[in-house]
Amino acid sequence: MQNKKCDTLEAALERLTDDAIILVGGFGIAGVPEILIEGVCDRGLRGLTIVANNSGTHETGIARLLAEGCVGKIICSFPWAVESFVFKEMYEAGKVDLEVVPQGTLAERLRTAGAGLGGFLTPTAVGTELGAGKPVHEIDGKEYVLERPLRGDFALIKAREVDGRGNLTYRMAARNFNPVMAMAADYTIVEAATEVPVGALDPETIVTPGVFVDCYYVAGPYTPGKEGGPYS
Amino acid sequence: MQNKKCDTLEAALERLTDDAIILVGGFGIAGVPEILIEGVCDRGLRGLTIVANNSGTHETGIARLLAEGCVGKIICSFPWAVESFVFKEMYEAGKVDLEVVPQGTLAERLRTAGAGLGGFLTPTAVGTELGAGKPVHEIDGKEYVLERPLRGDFALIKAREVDGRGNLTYRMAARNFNPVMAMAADYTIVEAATEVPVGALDPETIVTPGVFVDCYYVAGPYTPGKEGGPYS
Amino acid sequence: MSERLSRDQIAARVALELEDGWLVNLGIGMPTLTVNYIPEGRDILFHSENGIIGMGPKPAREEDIDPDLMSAGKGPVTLIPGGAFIHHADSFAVARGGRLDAAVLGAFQVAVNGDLANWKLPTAKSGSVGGAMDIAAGAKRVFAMMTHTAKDGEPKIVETLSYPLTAKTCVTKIFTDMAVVAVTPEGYVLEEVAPGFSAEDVQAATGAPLAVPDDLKTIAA
Amino acid sequence: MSERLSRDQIAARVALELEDGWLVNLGIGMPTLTVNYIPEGRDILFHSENGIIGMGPKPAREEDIDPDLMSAGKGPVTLIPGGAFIHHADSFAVARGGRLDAAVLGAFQVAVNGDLANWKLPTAKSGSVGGAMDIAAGAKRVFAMMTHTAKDGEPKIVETLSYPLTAKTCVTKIFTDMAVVAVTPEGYVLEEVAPGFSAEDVQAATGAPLAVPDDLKTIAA
Repeated sequence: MQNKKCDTLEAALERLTDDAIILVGGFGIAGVPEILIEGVCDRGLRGLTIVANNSGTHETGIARLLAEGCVGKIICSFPWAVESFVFKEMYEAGKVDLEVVPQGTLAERLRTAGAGLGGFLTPTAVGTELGAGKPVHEIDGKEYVLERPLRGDFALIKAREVDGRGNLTYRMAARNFNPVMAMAADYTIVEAATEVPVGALDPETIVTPGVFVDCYYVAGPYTPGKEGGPYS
Repeated sequence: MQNKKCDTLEAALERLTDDAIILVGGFGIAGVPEILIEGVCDRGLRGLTIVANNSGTHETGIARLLAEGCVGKIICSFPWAVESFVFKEMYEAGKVDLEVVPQGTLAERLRTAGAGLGGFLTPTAVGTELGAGKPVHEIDGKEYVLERPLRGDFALIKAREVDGRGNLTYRMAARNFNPVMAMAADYTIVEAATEVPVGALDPETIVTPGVFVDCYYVAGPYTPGKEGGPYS
Repeated sequence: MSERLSRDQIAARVALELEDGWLVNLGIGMPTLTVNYIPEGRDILFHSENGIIGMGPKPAREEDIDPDLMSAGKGPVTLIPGGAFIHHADSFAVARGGRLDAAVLGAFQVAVNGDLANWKLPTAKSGSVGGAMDIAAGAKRVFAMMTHTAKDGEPKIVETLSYPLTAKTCVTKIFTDMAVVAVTPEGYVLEEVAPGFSAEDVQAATGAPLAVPDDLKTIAA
Repeated sequence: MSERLSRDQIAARVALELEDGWLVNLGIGMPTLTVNYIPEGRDILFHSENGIIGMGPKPAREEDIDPDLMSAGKGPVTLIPGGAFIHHADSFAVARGGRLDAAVLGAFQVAVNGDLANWKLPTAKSGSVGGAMDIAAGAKRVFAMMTHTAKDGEPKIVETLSYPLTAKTCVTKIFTDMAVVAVTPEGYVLEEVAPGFSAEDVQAATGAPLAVPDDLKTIAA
């Protein structure tokens, strides 16, 4: 069997390069691959494009990546949260580019990339600034914008359980963008709370099959209620 | 709480009308809502469009619907199996229309309908008879066919477990088209092997959330190995 | 001078509008208050963008707060029995696919054709759209929930938008601190006024004509 | 006259081509035999259209056959430890999304540019396409597995298709009862011949020129 397990964070992240497009799972504090992101910070990369729901909050995670000058562009749905002050400062100083994408369109562009499709027609953003410049199709009297797939060179995924084949489960709303991002990258890297033996996961309940996972790092057991810890 | 349970097959199927588009789950003998289909036969409807992976096999299920003259059109990926002799006879007699759709395109057209999208671009069928007449988009040097959503007036779904909210699980490869068809119909009717109390299903393992289910009929417990019985 | 309704009073009025068995998405901010006023015995299922179907109220005890169980507005919530977790693409398939019976969304402006503006200020270079455009485009009914006028007194119920569009012709009803206004093919219809306000008071604070039915009601507050 | 390879012998040769760690889809018919010849110690994960990832062999005992666990060809199979079940749209996301390292598909014809015909006879009004078009368009490598010639002796390896197209420029290698032929930008390359056949024998049964390398090998059969 292929060995997808990386014993060190460095090994899990060694393929990352400058200018890579990196999909980062999570929504709020749930399902964020915090430890992988810290590892990316430590790599000192430059020119990264980060695809995530938001633009980083407070001073850790994506915000730290921004502060350390690793990021050239953010693609997200919610850039201007109060807690995204690092991004705001960088953006206003002209140090980072921004593409705002409606949240459902973001999720669907990722899935579309993962599914090998060339695009999709959505009613979202028709006639708005975020639909401007995109082809509009009228079908049965209703207008749709043509949106393109969004593929990552890498995806950083937070999972609850992983087995040796890379099969994943998630925990509650920490699932969010993680399964679609896992599909949508050339190389998918997982930070899992717990590793279980192959065959221990019920095949009916695997959310992301291991065929979408290239390597994983076991970050430690689930610690409920520990602020900032690996909940998921 | 909304009462989605129908105590009789008749009640579950009472909304069906002539000329309806009906999505029917299943692949081979797995995950076919056999009992619902028999109930549809008994309704004596006319002019139905049946969307399924195949065109009915042997003499029960969709084949019986065909034989009894209920069906005006079949939309499927695999019409010409040896066991589909009823369909073959009806088709050659000019009594039923056929639209052949590649299996992955069929699944994606259903999901697209369920997701409220207007269409998608797929590399499948480019340059073939099944892509003929459809708009072709070239993106980054690769050709894609624009496919349209496929929505049902009704979906007939076979599930393993159901709870009072209509949440569903499936059994092994009996999952197949059922979850995407459940999303893609205006009115989704479920044949479940087993009913469980609300709250008994692990929320992490529900495959089809009840918001996609309009009513369900409990067909009886899972009977492993019983040929023709409600396995799933 | 009459008192405008509080945020909680508006929420209580919106809650009455949600029917038994509906699936509902509550936008961040004021709309989230609605959950506290659902009438006893009505089974409303709440959808949250981040893949929660059957979102329940904030946990009663601090120690039951789970960081993996937060609303789209990032507040702690619970899951009701029979709730489910789905991923983000499936969550927006629910929203866009017409399974939301209603979405309650904050608004900067509503136009007489139902156009909604709620994601970006006209002067801003960019905005935080989140799921607003998808949900507004996909829900069966969009209820705009807002103050009747902006802080500077400008009407927010207008003929045509001057703020950037979120979604075309989506708003079906408006709930404010002064009134309930239906958006109909024939224009705005003033359905209810807050206690102490007359139809004329509301019209004076509104940027487009309001039709006033004979049976104009007063919001129970 | 030399004996052509049996279906099982072709399957044994195809099996050697599948590398450790690959995800592979086997088309219905002859390709399914491949599963019986995977060399010891190679971990090949099999994908089935109906949402099985990690499809295993037929159950050893009749009583272990489960009607809910069948291959795309409707034969009884098992699930390996660490296998998973997914729905049809996700299953084709795997196939179309480039996650299949190889697909082994039956074929009526292959053209020199890699075009594949395998779903419909030219005289038929219609065909059973199943997942062939999606898988052929999506897999990283498409291996055509077939008899070298049709029953009437007509070559199936040709310049251009006379049969209806399944997918353009997808076939990377052809495995027949006479030879292994690579499809390259420079044209067909005869890589291996079945025992007892010469390059000339194979060329005579082929509808397009075959380049013959100096190190032409014989298929171990």
